[in-house]
Amino acid sequence: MGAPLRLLPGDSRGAAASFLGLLAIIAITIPILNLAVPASSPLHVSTYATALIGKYLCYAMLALAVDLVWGFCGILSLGHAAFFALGGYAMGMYLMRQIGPRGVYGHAVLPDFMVFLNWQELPWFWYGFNHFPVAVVMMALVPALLALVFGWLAFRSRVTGVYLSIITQALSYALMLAFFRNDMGFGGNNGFTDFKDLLGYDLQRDGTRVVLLVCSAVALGISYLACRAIVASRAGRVVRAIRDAESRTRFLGYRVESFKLWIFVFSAVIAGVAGALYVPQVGIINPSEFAPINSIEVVIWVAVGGRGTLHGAALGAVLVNFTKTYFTGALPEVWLYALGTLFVLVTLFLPRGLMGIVPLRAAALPEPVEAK
Amino acid sequence: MKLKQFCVAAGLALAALATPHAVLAQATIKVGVLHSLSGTMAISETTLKDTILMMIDEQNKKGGLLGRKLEAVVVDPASDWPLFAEKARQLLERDKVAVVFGCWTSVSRKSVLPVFEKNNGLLFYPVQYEGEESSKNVIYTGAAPNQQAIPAVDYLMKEVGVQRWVLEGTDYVYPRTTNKVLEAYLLSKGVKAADISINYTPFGHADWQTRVAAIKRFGSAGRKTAVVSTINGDANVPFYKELANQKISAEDIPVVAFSVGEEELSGLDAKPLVGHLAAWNYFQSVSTPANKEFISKWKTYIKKPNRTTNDPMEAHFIGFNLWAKAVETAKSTDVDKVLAALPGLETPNLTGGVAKLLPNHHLTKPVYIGEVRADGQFDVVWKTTGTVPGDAWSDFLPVSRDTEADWVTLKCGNYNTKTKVCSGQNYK
Amino acid sequence: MNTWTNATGNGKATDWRALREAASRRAPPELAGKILYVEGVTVSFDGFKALDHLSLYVDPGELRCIIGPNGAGKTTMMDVITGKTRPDVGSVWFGRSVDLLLLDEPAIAQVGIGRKFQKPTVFEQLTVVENLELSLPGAKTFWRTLLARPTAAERARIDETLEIIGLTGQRGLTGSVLSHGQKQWLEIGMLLMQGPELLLVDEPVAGMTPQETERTAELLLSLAGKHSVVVVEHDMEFVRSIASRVTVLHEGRVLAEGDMDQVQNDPKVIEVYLGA
Amino acid sequence: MTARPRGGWRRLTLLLVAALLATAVRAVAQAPDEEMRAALDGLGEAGFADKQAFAERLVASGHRSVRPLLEAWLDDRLYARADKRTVIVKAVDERLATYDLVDPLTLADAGTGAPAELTRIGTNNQLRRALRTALARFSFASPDKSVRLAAIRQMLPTLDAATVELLRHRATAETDADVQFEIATAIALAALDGDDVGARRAAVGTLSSRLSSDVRNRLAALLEKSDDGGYLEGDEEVRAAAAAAIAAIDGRRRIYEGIETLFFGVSLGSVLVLVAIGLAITFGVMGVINMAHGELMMLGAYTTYVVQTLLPEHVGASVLVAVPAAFVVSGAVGVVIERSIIRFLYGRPLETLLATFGVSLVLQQTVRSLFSANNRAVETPAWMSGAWQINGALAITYNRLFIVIFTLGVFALLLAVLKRTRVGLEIRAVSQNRAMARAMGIRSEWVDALTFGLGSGIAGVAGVALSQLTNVGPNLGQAYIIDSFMVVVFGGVGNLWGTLIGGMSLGIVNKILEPYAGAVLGKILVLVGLILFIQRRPRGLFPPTGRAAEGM
Repeated sequence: MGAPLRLLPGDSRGAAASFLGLLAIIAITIPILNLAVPASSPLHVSTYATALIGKYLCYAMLALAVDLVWGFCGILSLGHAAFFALGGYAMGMYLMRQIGPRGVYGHAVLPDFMVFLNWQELPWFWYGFNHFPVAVVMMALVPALLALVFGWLAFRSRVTGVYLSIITQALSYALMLAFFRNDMGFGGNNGFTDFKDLLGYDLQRDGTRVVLLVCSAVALGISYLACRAIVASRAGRVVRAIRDAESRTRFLGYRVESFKLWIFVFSAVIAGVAGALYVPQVGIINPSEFAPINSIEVVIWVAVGGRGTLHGAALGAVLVNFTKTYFTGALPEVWLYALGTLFVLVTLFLPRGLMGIVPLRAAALPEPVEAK
Repeated sequence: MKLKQFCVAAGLALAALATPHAVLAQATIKVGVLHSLSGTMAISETTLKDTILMMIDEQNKKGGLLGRKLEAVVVDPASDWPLFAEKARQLLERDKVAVVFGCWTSVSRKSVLPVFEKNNGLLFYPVQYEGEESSKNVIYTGAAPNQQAIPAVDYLMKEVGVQRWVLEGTDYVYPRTTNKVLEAYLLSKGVKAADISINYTPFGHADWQTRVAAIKRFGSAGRKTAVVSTINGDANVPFYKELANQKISAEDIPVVAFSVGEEELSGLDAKPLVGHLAAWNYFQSVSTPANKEFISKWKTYIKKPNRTTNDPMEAHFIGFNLWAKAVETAKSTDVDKVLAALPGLETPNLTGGVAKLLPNHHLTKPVYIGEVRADGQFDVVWKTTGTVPGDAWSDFLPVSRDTEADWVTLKCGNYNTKTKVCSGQNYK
Repeated sequence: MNTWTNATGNGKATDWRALREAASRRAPPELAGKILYVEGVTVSFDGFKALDHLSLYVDPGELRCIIGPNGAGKTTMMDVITGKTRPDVGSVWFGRSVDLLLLDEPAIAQVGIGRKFQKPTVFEQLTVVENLELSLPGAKTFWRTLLARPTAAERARIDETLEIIGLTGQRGLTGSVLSHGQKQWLEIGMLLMQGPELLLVDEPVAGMTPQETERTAELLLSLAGKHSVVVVEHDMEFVRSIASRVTVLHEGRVLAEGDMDQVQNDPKVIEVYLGA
Repeated sequence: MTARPRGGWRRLTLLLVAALLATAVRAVAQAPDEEMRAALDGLGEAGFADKQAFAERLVASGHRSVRPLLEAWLDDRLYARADKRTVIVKAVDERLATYDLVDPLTLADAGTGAPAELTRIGTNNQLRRALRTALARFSFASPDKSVRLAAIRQMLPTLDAATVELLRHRATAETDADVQFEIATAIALAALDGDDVGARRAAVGTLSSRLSSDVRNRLAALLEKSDDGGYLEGDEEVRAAAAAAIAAIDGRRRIYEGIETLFFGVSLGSVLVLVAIGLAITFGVMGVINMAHGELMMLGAYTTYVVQTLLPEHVGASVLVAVPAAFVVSGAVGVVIERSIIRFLYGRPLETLLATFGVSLVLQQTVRSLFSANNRAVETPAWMSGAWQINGALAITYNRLFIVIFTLGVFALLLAVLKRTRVGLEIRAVSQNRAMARAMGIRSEWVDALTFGLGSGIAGVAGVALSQLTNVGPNLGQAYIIDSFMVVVFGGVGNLWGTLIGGMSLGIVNKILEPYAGAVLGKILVLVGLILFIQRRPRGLFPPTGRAAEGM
C-alpha cells in the first residue's frame, strides 16, 4: 500500500475531483452554449464571454505555478510574469510567422515591424518559429532555461526570503526594459498583434476560440494533476519541509537547492505554457506583461484564493479577475476602491484566503494513517 | 464543503457573463467610450472620456439622433493593452454599441484593431499617431506625421534657421516612425547625417541629467540647434524641468514637441519653458467664436474654470460631429451605412476652416506651431495657409512610398500603386 | 545496524567518494580510532572569536557531554561540524576518511552525522509519520524522492521508531500541534531514522518535564555504544545522569575535560561558572 | 565659423554702439518721433519679421526710450489698444480691473485701459533673443556684477567690432576680476578676426586657458579649410597654437565632464536614497512589505501642491512649509494604516504585501477623485531653479544640489532619532526583540504605530523632493516603488547605512553607464549587476549579523 501518507487539507480527493469536474463542465458546456445555442437564447454564451473565460483559465494556470513555488516551497517569486510573458512571446513569434505575406507591408518572411525598421533578414533567434512543434518546445524551454540559470545562481548562493523576491522582480523588470527596446527584435512596446491564424485556423473565428478555451481547460487540468502529484509525492513533502524548516531539511541530507531549482523550473514551464495559451486568446503580447506589478498581482490572486491549496490558487485567479472585469465595466470610476478594499478585507478576515473558509478538519484532528 | 459554494459562485459568474445586457437597446443609441481611467494613461485619457460625455450630453439636449437619445457606455481598460481588446469586445459584442470613441496609445489601438475588424465595429481614434495604417473600421481624427512633424521641422528650418537636430524620443513606435520620417525628410533637405542626433529613452524616464547635458553639448557646436521631442507621457515633466534647470532656454535650443499640449503643461510650472514649441492642429489660445464657445461649454461641463482644452479633445469634437452627421445622412447607425456616408463629409474645426474626411479615413487639418507662454497656453507663431490632408502612408519612407489607402474607390487600406495589389491588414 | 552503508549505498555517493579517498590519503595519522576529530578550529565573526583553537576528539560509541556558559561556542562548534559555518583555520574529520570541511550540510548528513537543534525543529505542517519518513536514509535527490514510496522495511522502521519515541498515538498529527516535549522527541526520532554514526544533540531536555527528561536520558544512554553521541546541555543533573565524559567550553576553548566529578572540582570551571 | 546674427543686426549694433558712445560725449540726436510712432502703432498687426525690422530701426535710432520699450516688450508688457495705439502696461496682473498705461515713446502716462481692450504684442524666440542681445549692451555698465557678467556672456557668441570697442572701453573701468576675465575673452576672440598675426597668436594664448564651448568652437574654426582648400587661418603658428589650445581645453572639459557625471550619479543616488529611506524603516526595520510606500510619497507631493495653492505668493517658502506638512500628512496616514490594518498582520509579512497593495490602489484612486487624474503643477522656488555655473564647462543645477543636501540631512536626522533618542531606542528594541521590549515596559503597540508613522512621514518628505523633479500625479508612487525596494534590499534589509551607500552606488553606476550604454541598456545592466551581486552576497551590502539574522 504505497499510497501517499496524507495531503494538505485543500488537496483532498474530493476537492480535486470537484475542481477537475468544474473544469470539465466548463470545457464541455461553454463550447456547446457558444456554438450550438443560438445567440437569441438566454443560455447562449457570447464569444466575448468565451474569450474571457479562456483568459481566466490561463491566469489560473499562472496562479497554480506561483502557488507551487510560493505556497508549497516558500519561494515568493515576484517574477513569474516573466515566464508567462516568455511563453507568450514564443507563441507570439509563431503567430507572427504565420501571418507571412499578409502583413501590412506584404513581406513574405519579415514581420511588419522588422520591415519597417529596415531589418534586412530575420534575426537568428526567430529561426524555426514558423514550425509549430519548434514553437511549442520553445514555449516551455525558454522559461525553463531562464528559471534553471536564474534558480541555479540564486539557490546555490542561498538567496532566500525578500532578497530572492526582489531579485526575481529585478529579473522581470530587466526583461521588461529589454523587450521594450525596439532594437531587440521583439517589436518593442507594440509587441505582437494582429495575429491571423493558428495552425491554419482563423483566430477570430468562434470555433477557434472555443478550441483554445478547451485547450486551456485541459492544460489547466493537466497542470493541476501534475502539481498535485508532485505535492503528494515524497519530493512534495520535502518541498514543504523546506518551506517550514529549510536548514532542518538540509541536515537530513537533502540538497535543498536542487529541490527548489526543479520546482522552480517546473513552475516556470507551467507559467510559460499558460502564457502561450493566453496570447492567441487576448490577441496581443507586449512587454508590459513583464511588468513587476503583474507578478505582484498573481501573488495576490494566490493569497486571495488560499496559499498552499492548488485549487484555491486557481479559483483565486479566476475570482479576482472576474471581479476586475466586472468592476472595470460596471464601476469604471471607482473600481480601484472596490478591488483595493477587497484585498485588505481578505487579508484581515480570511488569513488563509478564501479556501480558509474550509474547516481545517484534517489539520486539527488526528487522522488514521494508511501506512501500517 | 466550501467548494460547492464556489461552483455556485462560478456558475453565477458565468450566468452574469452570458446574460445579454438589458434589451432596452432599441430605445437609445449606445456610444462606447474606451479610454483608460486608471493606470498610467488615465492622466491623458480621462479628459477624452469627459469630452465625449459632454458631446453626448449636448447632442441629447438637441434631441439626440434619429429621434433616439444617445447613451454612453463607459468602460475602464486601465492602461492595460490586452484589457483594451477585451473591453472592445465587450462593447461590440455584449453592449452592441453603434460607435466607439477611444484609445490613446498606438499599442492600444493595435490591440483593439482585430476586434473592430472582426466585429465590424467603428472606432474614432483621436490622437496624433505614426501613420502607416488605415483600417476600414477606424476613423483617424488625430494628425498623421505629415500634419504635425513635417510642418514643424519646416518651420524650424526656414523660420528659425536650425541646422543641427536632436530627435529625442521615447522608445516606441510613434517616435521611431516619426523620427524615421523626419530623418529621411531632413536628409532630403541637405542636412548632413552628422548634424542629426537620434536618441531613445525608456518610458517614464525620470532622470534626464545625462541626456540634457548631452543635448547641451550637441547644441554648443556653434550652429543653431533644435530638439524635436517625441517624448511620451510622464517623461516630459522631468525632461522640461531638467532643461530649465540646466538653463537651456528656448532662445538657445528650442524644443518642439508633438505630445505636449495645454493639458500636459497644466501639470507643470510653465514659466521656465517659455518659448519652447509645440506643433498641433488645435490650440486653446486660437481665438475663434467656435473655440470660445467650446471652451466655455467645457468649463461649465467639467465644473472647473481652470481646466484646459487640447488637440485630442478637438479631434473627438470633430469625430463626434462627423459621426452624428454620417448617422443623419445614412439615417441609420448601421456601421456599414455610416462608413459609406463618412468619406467626404465636412465639419467645422474649432480653430476655423473645415475638417473633411478623406477616403483614407484621415482628416484635413490646419497645422499650428505654438510657443509656450508663462501661463501654460501657447502663442501661435506660425500656421499653414490652408489645411493639410492626412497621409496614412508616409511618402518619406521607402517601405510605404508606393502605398495608398482609399476606402471609397479602391476599398483598400494599403494598396500598392506599383504592383496594383491590395494586401496587408485587410487582406482576405 | 551499520548505518554507514545505509547512508551511502543508496545515495548519490559518487560525488564525494573520490573526495573521501583523496582525503584519506591526507588524513592525519593520529586519527586512528577517533570518530570525530576537531583540531585547532578558529571561527570569528566580525573580529569576535566564537571558537579559538578549539580541539575535541570523540571516540566511537562514546557519549560526550559538552557544557559551558552562554557564548562559550557550543552551538558554533556544532555548526562547524555540520558544515553550516566554515572555520577560519583548523581541521575537522569524521572517522578516518572524511574531511568534513570539504562537504556541505546535506553531504555531511549523508555520511552519517545527525543533528538536533537547540530549538526543537520539526516540520510543523507535516505529520509525525511524514516527519519520520523524510528522515529515512536513502535516496535524497529530487527525482528519486519524486517516485519514492515507503517500502515495507521502511514502514516497519517508522513504526519501530514511533514506538521508541512514544509517539505512536500521535502519528497522524501535524508537527504544529505537538507539545514542546513531543517535538523534542520527534526530532530525536528523526535523528534515529537517519541512523547516523554520530549524533549531535543540542539541549535535548530544555523545556521537558522531569519524566520526559528521564526518558530522554535513558534513550540517549541506549544509543551510546551503537552511535557516538555529543550532547550539549545546561542541565547539570541531566548531564551527570548520562555522561561519562564531559568537556567544558569557555570563550571558544576547551577549559576542562574529564568525568563529571573531575570537571566539577576543577578550579577553572568553578571560577567560570561562579565568577561569571 | 561662429554663427553670426544676420547682417542687419551687425550693422545695427555698430550704430547702437556708436550712439551709446556718443551719448557719453554730447547730446542725443533725436530721431523723428512721428515716423517712429507710425511704425510703433503698426506693431499690433505686424508679423514677426516686421516686428524684428521695427526693433532694428528702433535700436538704430538711438531713441532715449529704446531701453524701457524693449524691456517692456521682453516682459510681455507691450500692448496694442483698440485704437491701434501701442502702449506699455505698467504691470500685468489678471486681478486688476484696469491697467495703467504708459506711452512707449514719451514714457508719459497714457491713461488706463481694460484688459479686454488690449491686445498683447507677442514675441517669438528669435525676437526675444534679439531684444535680449540688444538690451545686453545697456547692461555692461550695470552696478550689479552678475548682470554685467551675464550681459557679456550673452554677447560672446555674437561679437562684432563695435561691441568689442564698447568692451575695450569698459575694460578700463572694470574692477571685478571675473568680469575682466570675460572681457579679456571677448577681446581675444575679436582679435582672432584681426589682421595682426602677433595679436592672433597672443589671443590664442589667452583663449587656451578658457573652457567655454564658444571659445572652443571659435578656435576650431581656425583649423577649418575654406572652399578653395586653403586654411581660413593663414598663419601656421597660430594654427598649431590653436590645435594645442583645443587639446588643452578638451582635456580640461573632459575632466569636468567626469565630475559632472559623478554629480549626476550622486544626485540620482540621492533620489534613490530618499525614496528608499522611509521604506528602510517600514520594511527594513518593521518587516512590513509596504506596497503603499510609493503612494505615501505621492501624498507628500500632493501636500506640496496644496501648500503652494494655499500660499500662492510665497513659492519659495511653500516648499519649506511643505516638508513638515508632508511629514505630518503621510505620517498620519501611515499611523492610520498601521492601526487599522498592519497591526493585525505582524508576523505575517507576506500578507502585509497583499493588504498594503490594496491600500495603494485605494490611495491612488482617492487622489484621482480629489485632484483628478491630471498632473498638478508644482512650482520650483527661485532659490532652487537654475544652475551654479562653476566655470565655462561645469554647472551644477541647484535643485539637484539641494536634493543631495536634503537627502543627507534627512538621513542624518533619522539616524540621530534612531540612535540618540528614547523613541529611537524603543524602536530598535521592539524591532530586535518584541517580547523582551514588552517585558521591559515598552508599549510595543505604540512604538509600532510610531515607527510606521515615522517611515511613512519620511516617505512624505521624499514626495516633497520628488515634486520638484517629476510629475505630481496619481502614478507617482508606482514609478518609484520598484527602485525603492531594490535599494533597501541591495543595501541590506534593516541597515540604514546600507540604504545610503546602496542607493548612492546604484545611482553613480547608473550614470557612469548611461553615456556608453544608453539609458535603457544602462538600467538593464544595473539590474543584472544587482542580481549577480545578490548571488555573491545573499543578504545585501551590509548583511544583518549574529543570531538575529537567523530569523530573517
